[in-house]
Amino acid sequence: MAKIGVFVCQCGNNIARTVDTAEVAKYCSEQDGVVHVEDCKFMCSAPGQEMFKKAIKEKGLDACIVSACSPKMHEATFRNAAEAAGLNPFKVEIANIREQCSWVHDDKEIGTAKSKDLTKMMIERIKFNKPLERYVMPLTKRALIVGGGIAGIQASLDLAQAGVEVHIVEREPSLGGNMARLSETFPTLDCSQCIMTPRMVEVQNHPLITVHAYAELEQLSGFIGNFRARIRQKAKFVIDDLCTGCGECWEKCPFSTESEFEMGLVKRPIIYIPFPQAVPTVPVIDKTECPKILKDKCGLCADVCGPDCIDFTQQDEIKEIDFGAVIVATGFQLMPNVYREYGGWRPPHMTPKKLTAKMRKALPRSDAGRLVDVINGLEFERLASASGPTGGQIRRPSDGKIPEVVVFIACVGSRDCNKGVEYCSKICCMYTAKHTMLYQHAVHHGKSYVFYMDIRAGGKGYEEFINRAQNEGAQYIRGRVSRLTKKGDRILVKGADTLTGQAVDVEADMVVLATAMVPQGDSEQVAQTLGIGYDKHGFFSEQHPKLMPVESSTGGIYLAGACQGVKDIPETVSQASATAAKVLGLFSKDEMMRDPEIAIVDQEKCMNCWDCITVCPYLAIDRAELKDRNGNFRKWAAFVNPGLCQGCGICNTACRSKSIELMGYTNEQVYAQITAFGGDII
Amino acid sequence: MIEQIRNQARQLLENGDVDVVIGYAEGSDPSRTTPIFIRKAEDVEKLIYDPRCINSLPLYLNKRHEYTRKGWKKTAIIGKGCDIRAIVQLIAENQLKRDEIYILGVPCEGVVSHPEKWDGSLHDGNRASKCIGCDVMIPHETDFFPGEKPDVDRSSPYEATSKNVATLMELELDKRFAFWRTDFDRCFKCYACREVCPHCSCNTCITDETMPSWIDPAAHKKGVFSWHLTRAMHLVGRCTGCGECTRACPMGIQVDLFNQRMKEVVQESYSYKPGYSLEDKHPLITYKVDDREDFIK
Amino acid sequence: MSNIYQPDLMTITKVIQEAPGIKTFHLKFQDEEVANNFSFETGQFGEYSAFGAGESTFCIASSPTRPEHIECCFRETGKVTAALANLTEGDTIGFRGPYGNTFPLDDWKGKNLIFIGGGIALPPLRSVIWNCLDLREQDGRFGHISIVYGARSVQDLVYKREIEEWNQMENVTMVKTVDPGGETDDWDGHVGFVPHVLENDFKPDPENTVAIVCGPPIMIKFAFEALERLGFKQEQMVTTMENRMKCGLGKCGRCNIGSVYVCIDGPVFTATQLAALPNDF
Amino acid sequence: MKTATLNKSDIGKCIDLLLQADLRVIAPRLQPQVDEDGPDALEVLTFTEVKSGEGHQVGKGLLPLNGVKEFLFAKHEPLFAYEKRGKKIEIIPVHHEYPQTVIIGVRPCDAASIASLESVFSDANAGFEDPFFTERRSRTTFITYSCTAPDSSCFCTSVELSPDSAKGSDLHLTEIGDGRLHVEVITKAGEAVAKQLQELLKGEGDQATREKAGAEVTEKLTRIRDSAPIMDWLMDTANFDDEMWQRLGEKCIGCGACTFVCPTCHCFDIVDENKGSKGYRVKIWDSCQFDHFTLHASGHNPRDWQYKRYRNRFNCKFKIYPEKFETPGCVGCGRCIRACPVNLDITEYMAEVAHKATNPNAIKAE
Repeated sequence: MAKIGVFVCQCGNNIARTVDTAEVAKYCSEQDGVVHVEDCKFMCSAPGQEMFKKAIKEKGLDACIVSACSPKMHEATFRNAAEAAGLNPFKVEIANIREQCSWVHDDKEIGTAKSKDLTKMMIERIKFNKPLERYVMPLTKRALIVGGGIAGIQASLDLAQAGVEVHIVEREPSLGGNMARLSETFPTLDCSQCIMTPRMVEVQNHPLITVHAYAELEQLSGFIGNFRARIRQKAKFVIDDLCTGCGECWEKCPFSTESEFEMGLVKRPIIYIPFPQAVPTVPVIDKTECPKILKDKCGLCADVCGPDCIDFTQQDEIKEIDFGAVIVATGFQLMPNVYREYGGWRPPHMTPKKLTAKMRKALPRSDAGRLVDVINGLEFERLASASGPTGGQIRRPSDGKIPEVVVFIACVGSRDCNKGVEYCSKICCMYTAKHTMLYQHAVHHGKSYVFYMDIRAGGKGYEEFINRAQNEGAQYIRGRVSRLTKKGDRILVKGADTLTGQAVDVEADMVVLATAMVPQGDSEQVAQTLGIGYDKHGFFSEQHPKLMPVESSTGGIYLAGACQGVKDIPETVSQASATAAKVLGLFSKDEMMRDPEIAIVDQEKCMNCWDCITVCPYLAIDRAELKDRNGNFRKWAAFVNPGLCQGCGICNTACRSKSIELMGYTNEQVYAQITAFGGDII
Repeated sequence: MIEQIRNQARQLLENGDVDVVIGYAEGSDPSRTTPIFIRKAEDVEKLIYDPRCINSLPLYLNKRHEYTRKGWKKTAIIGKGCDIRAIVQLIAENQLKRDEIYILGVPCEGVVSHPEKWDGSLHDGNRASKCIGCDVMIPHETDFFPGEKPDVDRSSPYEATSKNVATLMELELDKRFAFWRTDFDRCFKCYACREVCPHCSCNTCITDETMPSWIDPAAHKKGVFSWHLTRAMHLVGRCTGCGECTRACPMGIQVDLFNQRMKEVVQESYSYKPGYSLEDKHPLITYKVDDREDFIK
Repeated sequence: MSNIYQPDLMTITKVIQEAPGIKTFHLKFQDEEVANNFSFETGQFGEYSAFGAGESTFCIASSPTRPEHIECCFRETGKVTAALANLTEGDTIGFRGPYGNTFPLDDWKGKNLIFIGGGIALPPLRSVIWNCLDLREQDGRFGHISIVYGARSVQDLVYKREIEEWNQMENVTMVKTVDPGGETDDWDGHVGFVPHVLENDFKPDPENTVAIVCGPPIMIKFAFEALERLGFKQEQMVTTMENRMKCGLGKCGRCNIGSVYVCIDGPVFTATQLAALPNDF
Repeated sequence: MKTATLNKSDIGKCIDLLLQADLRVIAPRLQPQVDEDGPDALEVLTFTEVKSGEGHQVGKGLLPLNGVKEFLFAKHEPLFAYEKRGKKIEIIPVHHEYPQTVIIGVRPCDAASIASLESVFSDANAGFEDPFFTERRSRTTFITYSCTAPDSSCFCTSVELSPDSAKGSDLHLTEIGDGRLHVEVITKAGEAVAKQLQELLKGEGDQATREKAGAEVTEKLTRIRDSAPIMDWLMDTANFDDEMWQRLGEKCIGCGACTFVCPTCHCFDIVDENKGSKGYRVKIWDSCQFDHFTLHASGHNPRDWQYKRYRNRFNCKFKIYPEKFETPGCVGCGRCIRACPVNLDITEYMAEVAHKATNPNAIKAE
C-alpha cells in the first residue's frame, strides 16, 4: 500500500482566492493510500520545501503530490527536494491547481471541486509511478549556429571568447545578413557597416570559429548534447584555400544578373561577392547563370585568376559534424508582394535595367506603367547607403532623379488582419523616422510625409528619435493610404488624415513602404529540419514566452534574433548573447543528466508494423532482431534508442498493440489518472 | 475460370513453388463454402470459386493465425479483389512479404451478403453492398490471373459506402446513439469481428491487455462501446472494407458501419484508400505539408 | 445463500522479499470466527485477491503443522501479482479456499522422500517439506528426506534462509543448483538444470522412495523422465499442477485436463494419474 | 400429465396475462435493422424481455440468435462490491433482482440445455453452488414450442433429442394444425403458469396429432450423425493426439462465436472493475477458444494452438459433460454451425469420429 503525501499550496492568495485549499487537503486525506496532508501558504518557499522534506523523512512517504502551480514552474523544485530527502524524484507529481483552477475559474466552488479532481487523479496515478533513474549522457562541446547575420555573429563571438568551438552555417556567400544592408541605424544613426564589419572580421579570424559560408544545414539528428548536423557546402567553384580575394575575377566577368544583396536595384557579376566588405572574401560562381557551367562557354574568370583557384568541376560537399547545442539565427525578410496592394507591384528581381555593378549613380528604370518608384524599406536603405548603388545619393529607381517629395507609409502589411499579418512589425516606426532623416540629410530641400497609424517608440532614446525626425522636417499624417496611382512621372498618394478628417492627396516622386518584417520564406521547412516548433506566421516558438524566451521547444536548440519574432538590432544582439549564455551553461559540465522519461518497447508484444518508426520525429526508433537462446533469429521488434528519444510520446499513441510505454507516463499511470476522474463506476 | 486456377495451383504445388494453396471449397451445407488449405496437387479439384465464397482468406496470412508457425515458406492464395486489397495492406504494414505470397487473382462479380441469402444466383437482393461500386472486381495485384487482365481505372480515392451508413448519418445524434445502444446490447464480446479481420495483427489485442484494462472485458455498455469504438479507431485508414466483421457477427450487429464511416472521413480528409499500394503508410501516421489542419484550434 | 465467490479478508502481517520480483506474505484472517473454523492440508491452494486487480491462484506455502498464519509466495508477473506486490504490512487481501486435494502423506509413511523443485515452484513444496519434517520430528514417520532445488540464478533462489536451515539438518540432504550462467563466485551448490543434476549428480535410490516434483511443465516432464531412468516407478512420483484457474470451484472451465479439473480433482497428481490423462498440459 | 389446447393467435394474449400477473416475460423478438430491405440486412431474432404481447415471434422463425443462457447465467454478474478504506477493505453485497420469469417460445434444444448448465453451477458439482445461477433458475419457467421447420444446421436428433422434445420444459406447446396448439403441462412451475393462462386454455389436448406432427418434423431433419460411438472413442487418450484434430481444426480462427452462442457453454472469467478505491468483482462470459484462456503466468500455454482449443470444445461437449455431469454437452441446436465465420462444423467432427470409431482399421482419411 502506497504511503502518499499530498501538499496543497495556497500560493499566497493566488490559489486560495478561488480554491478552498483546506477542503482539498481534507478531501485528499480521505483518499486511499494518502497518509499525510499539508495545506501550506507557499510550498515553493524555503520553509515550504523544508516541511516537504521533513514530511517525507518523518512519515516515510513513498510518493508525494504537490497541488500547486504548473509543473513547468516547480516540478523540478520539488523533485530535487524529494531527492534531497531520499525519495526518488520521479515519485513526485504536480497537480496543477493554479493555472488550471484558480486562474481560470472565478467560482470558488467550481475551483475547489476541480482541484479535488485533479489532485485525486494524481493520487491514483502516482500509485503506479515507478522510481526512475536519470541517465548520464555524453556531451559534445561544440556549438552550431545557423545563420550568419548579426545574431549569429554575436552568439559565435560570445561563445568563442568563452573558449567554445563554434561553427556558423550561412547560406549566402558572406556573413552579414540583413544588417549588412542597412545604411545607418536608429536611434544613433551610426553606420551599420562600420559597426558590423569589424565583428565579421573578428569572426573570420577567430581560431575557434569555423564559417561555412554558402552552405546549408540539411539535416539535424540527435538530441541535446549529441546532435549530428549534415551540412551541405554548396559548390562555390572557387577553391577557398587558394583564393586571395583579389577581385580580378568579378571585375572581369562579362555577364551579370540582379544583385540579391542590392535588392535587385543593380546587377552583379556571375562570379561575385555580395558586397565589398564580404566575409569571407571568397567569391562564388552562380551556377544558375554561369555560361561556362551551363554551356561550357566563357571561363574568363579562370583565365584571369592568378592563384588559379577556379574549379568548374567542384561538387556540393556534405559534411557531418557533431554538436552539443544549436543556435538558430536565421533572421527575417520583408514581407514580399505587398506592393500589389498599392498598385505598384513588381516581382522581385524582375526590374528591367541596364545597369552594371559599376554604374552606381543613375538608376533609370523603364516601368511600363508600373510604379517602380514605390520601394520598400530595405531598398531605401540601399539607396541611402554610401556603399549602395547610388553611392549614398537618394535617387529614385525609375529615372535616377533625386526625389523632391517622398511619402513614407508605415504599417504596410503589418497590423492588418485581412491582407497582411496581425502583429505589429515593431521596427517600422523607428526605421521610417530614420529614413525621413536620412532623406532630409541627403536632400535638404526635399519634403517627406509619413502616413502612420500610431507611433510606437518604446525603447531607449526612441521617442526622442521620433521627435527629432519630426523636427527635422518630416510631416507626420495620421491615417492610411488608400491608393497609389501614376500621375505623370510622379505618384499620386491618396490618403486621409484621420486627425482632421480630411482626404489628403500627395504627389510624390517616390514612395517608401515600411513593409512588415516576416520570417524567412522557408522557415517552416527549417523548423522541421531542426525539429523545433513554430507559430502560424513561421516564427520559431520559444519554450516559454517569459521564462524561457531563448529556448526552442527542443532541448539544446536555442533561438536568437528575428527568426523568433520581430526585433531590432539591440534586442537581437542581447538575445544572441543570451543564447550563448545558455549554451555555456549547458557546456559547463562534462556530461549531461537526462530525465529517464523516454519510451521503451515491449519487444515480445511488438508486432513490427513500424508505425512508430514512421511517426518518430527524432529518428529514435529502429528495428532490432530478437534472437533466441541459441542465437537464432526469432522475431523483429522495434527498439528505442534511449539517447535519441525525447519522451514526446507520439510512438506511444501510434502503437496499436500498446507495446510502447513512456516511462513516467506509462499506460497504467495515465489510465489510472483518467479513470479516477468523475463519479462512481458502472 | 476455376479450371485455370486449379491448373495453376496444381502446377505450383507439383513444382514445389508453394507449400500450400489457400482457397475455397464446398461447405458443410449447400449455401456455404469454407476455407481450405490444399497441400497436395491431387486435391486442387476441391477448389471452387463462386459468389458464395465470402470469406476473406488473407486473414490466414496474418501472423496472428499461426501462419508462420505452420512453416509455410511460400503460400498461394486465391484472392478476389477486396481480399487482395487486404493482402496489399498487410504487406504495406510489414505483416507480410510480397515474395512469400503467390496471388491467384480471380475476377469477381460480387459475393452474396450472407450464406443464408443464397438462392442459387446472385442478384440485387442478395449481393453484398460492399460489391456495389467495387473497382477491384478485376483484381489489381496478382501473380496469376485467368485470361487477359483488362485495365481498370482505380484512380478515384472515393469508394462507395453502403446505403446504411448514409441512413444512419441522417439520423439525429441521439437516435443514432439509441440505435447502437440496442445493437450493442446484443454484443457478448465473442470477438468474431476481430478474429475475421485480416488487419487485426497485434500479438496481444488491446482488449486483452490487463495493465491497464483499457477496455473492460465485460459485455456491459461501457465494455462493449469501448471495444467497438477502439476497434473502429484502430482500423481507420487501414480497413479495406471486406465487411467480414459484420458477416461474422453471430448477433447480427453491423459493426462495419463504423469502419465504412471512418473510411468516408479518411477519403474526405486525405483522399486516401488503403490496400492499393504496397508501400503507402496510412494517413494517420504520416504527415504531408498539405494535410488538413483546420481541426487544430 | 452463501456466495462462493466472496473471499474472506486477511491481514498481511509480514512481507518478505525472497528474490527479485518474488515476495512472501504472512497472512491472518481478520474475522476470528473464520480463523477458528479454518483448516487446510498440505498441497491445497487458495484464490488470493488484490482488490481492484482481481484474483490469483497460489498454493498455500506454509505447513498446516504451523497454523499461526498462512503464507503465500508469488512472483510479480501480471496485473494481480503486481497489485499484490504493492501491498505492505497491515494491508488487506482476500482469500478463498482452501481448495483442491492434498499430498497423500499417509501413503508415504516409512518412506524416504525426495522433493524436487525449480524456481518459483518451491513454495508449494515448502508446505509439504515442513509438514513432513515436522511430522518426522513428532513420530519419525518418514525416512530420509532430500530436497533438490534449483533456480535460474543464485539471486532467483527463494527461501534462501530455509535452504540453509535444511542444509544444516540431520537426515536431510539439500541439493541446490542454479542454471548454467546463473552462478556467482561464492556459489557452493551445483550448476546445471534440475533434472540433469538429479540424474547425474544426486542419483537417488528409488528403493522405498517417493519423489515429489514441482515446477514448470517442462521441468516436470524432464524430471519424470530422469526419475524413470533412475528406476522410479510412476506410482512413486507425485507432482502438483499449476494450471490457470479463475474460480477454483470447478466451474469456470479452464483448468481441465480432459475431464479432470485440476482445481477440484487436483492439484496433486501421481505420475500414474497424469499418464492416464490426455496430453493437454 | 395435463393437456389442453390453445389458439396460436392467443399467444400474445398469453404474454399479456403473464405480464399482468407481474411476471417478467421473455420472448423471441425481431430487432430493428438500419435498412430492413437492404441486401446486407438479415432478420435478427433474439430472446428479449417484452412489455406487451405485441410483436412477439413465438413459434415464428427458428432459433433466436441468443439462447436462454444469458437469462440464467448473466453476461455480466457483479459478485460483490468492495471499498478500500486505508488498509481495510469492506466487502459489500450487491443486491440482485431475481424476478419471477417466464421464457416463452423456447425451442426444445434450448430447453434441454438448461440441465447441462445446471449440472455445472449447482452444488452437485463438487459441492459448490453458484447462487446467482440457482436463484435465477428456481424463478424461471420455460414455455417451450416444438419446432415446425428445422433448417439445414439443426441436428438435435443426432444428440438424442427431437424437434418436439419436452425435455427441460415446464409447459410445452406443439402445433397441431388449424391454428391450434397442443399444450402439455410438464412441471409444477408449468402448472402455475397454466393457471395464469386458464381463460385461454381449452379442454383436452390432442396427443395423437401432436406426436404425428412431431414425427413429421423429425423427418425433415437432414443433418443426422451417429453420436453413439463418440464418447468411447474420446475416452481413449491415444485418440487425443489423432491427426484429425489438426486437419479439421486448422481453419479455426479462434473467435469465440461458437461458444458464446452455445446454450451449454459455461466458461467464465472473474475480474475486478475498479475505480479509485471502489469497485466490483464481476463474473463475465469467457471462451475456451481464446488463446489467453489457459495461458499460464509463466507464458506456458497448455492449449497453444487453435486446433487444441477446438479439440477441447469438442471433448467438453461429447466427453467431459457426459463423463463428469452425466448430461449431454451438446443439444444439436446448430447455432455454432450457423455462427462460424469459416464453416467449421461440429457435425463434421462427429462424423469423422464416428467413422474412426466404427472403422478402427480404416486408413486415415486425408
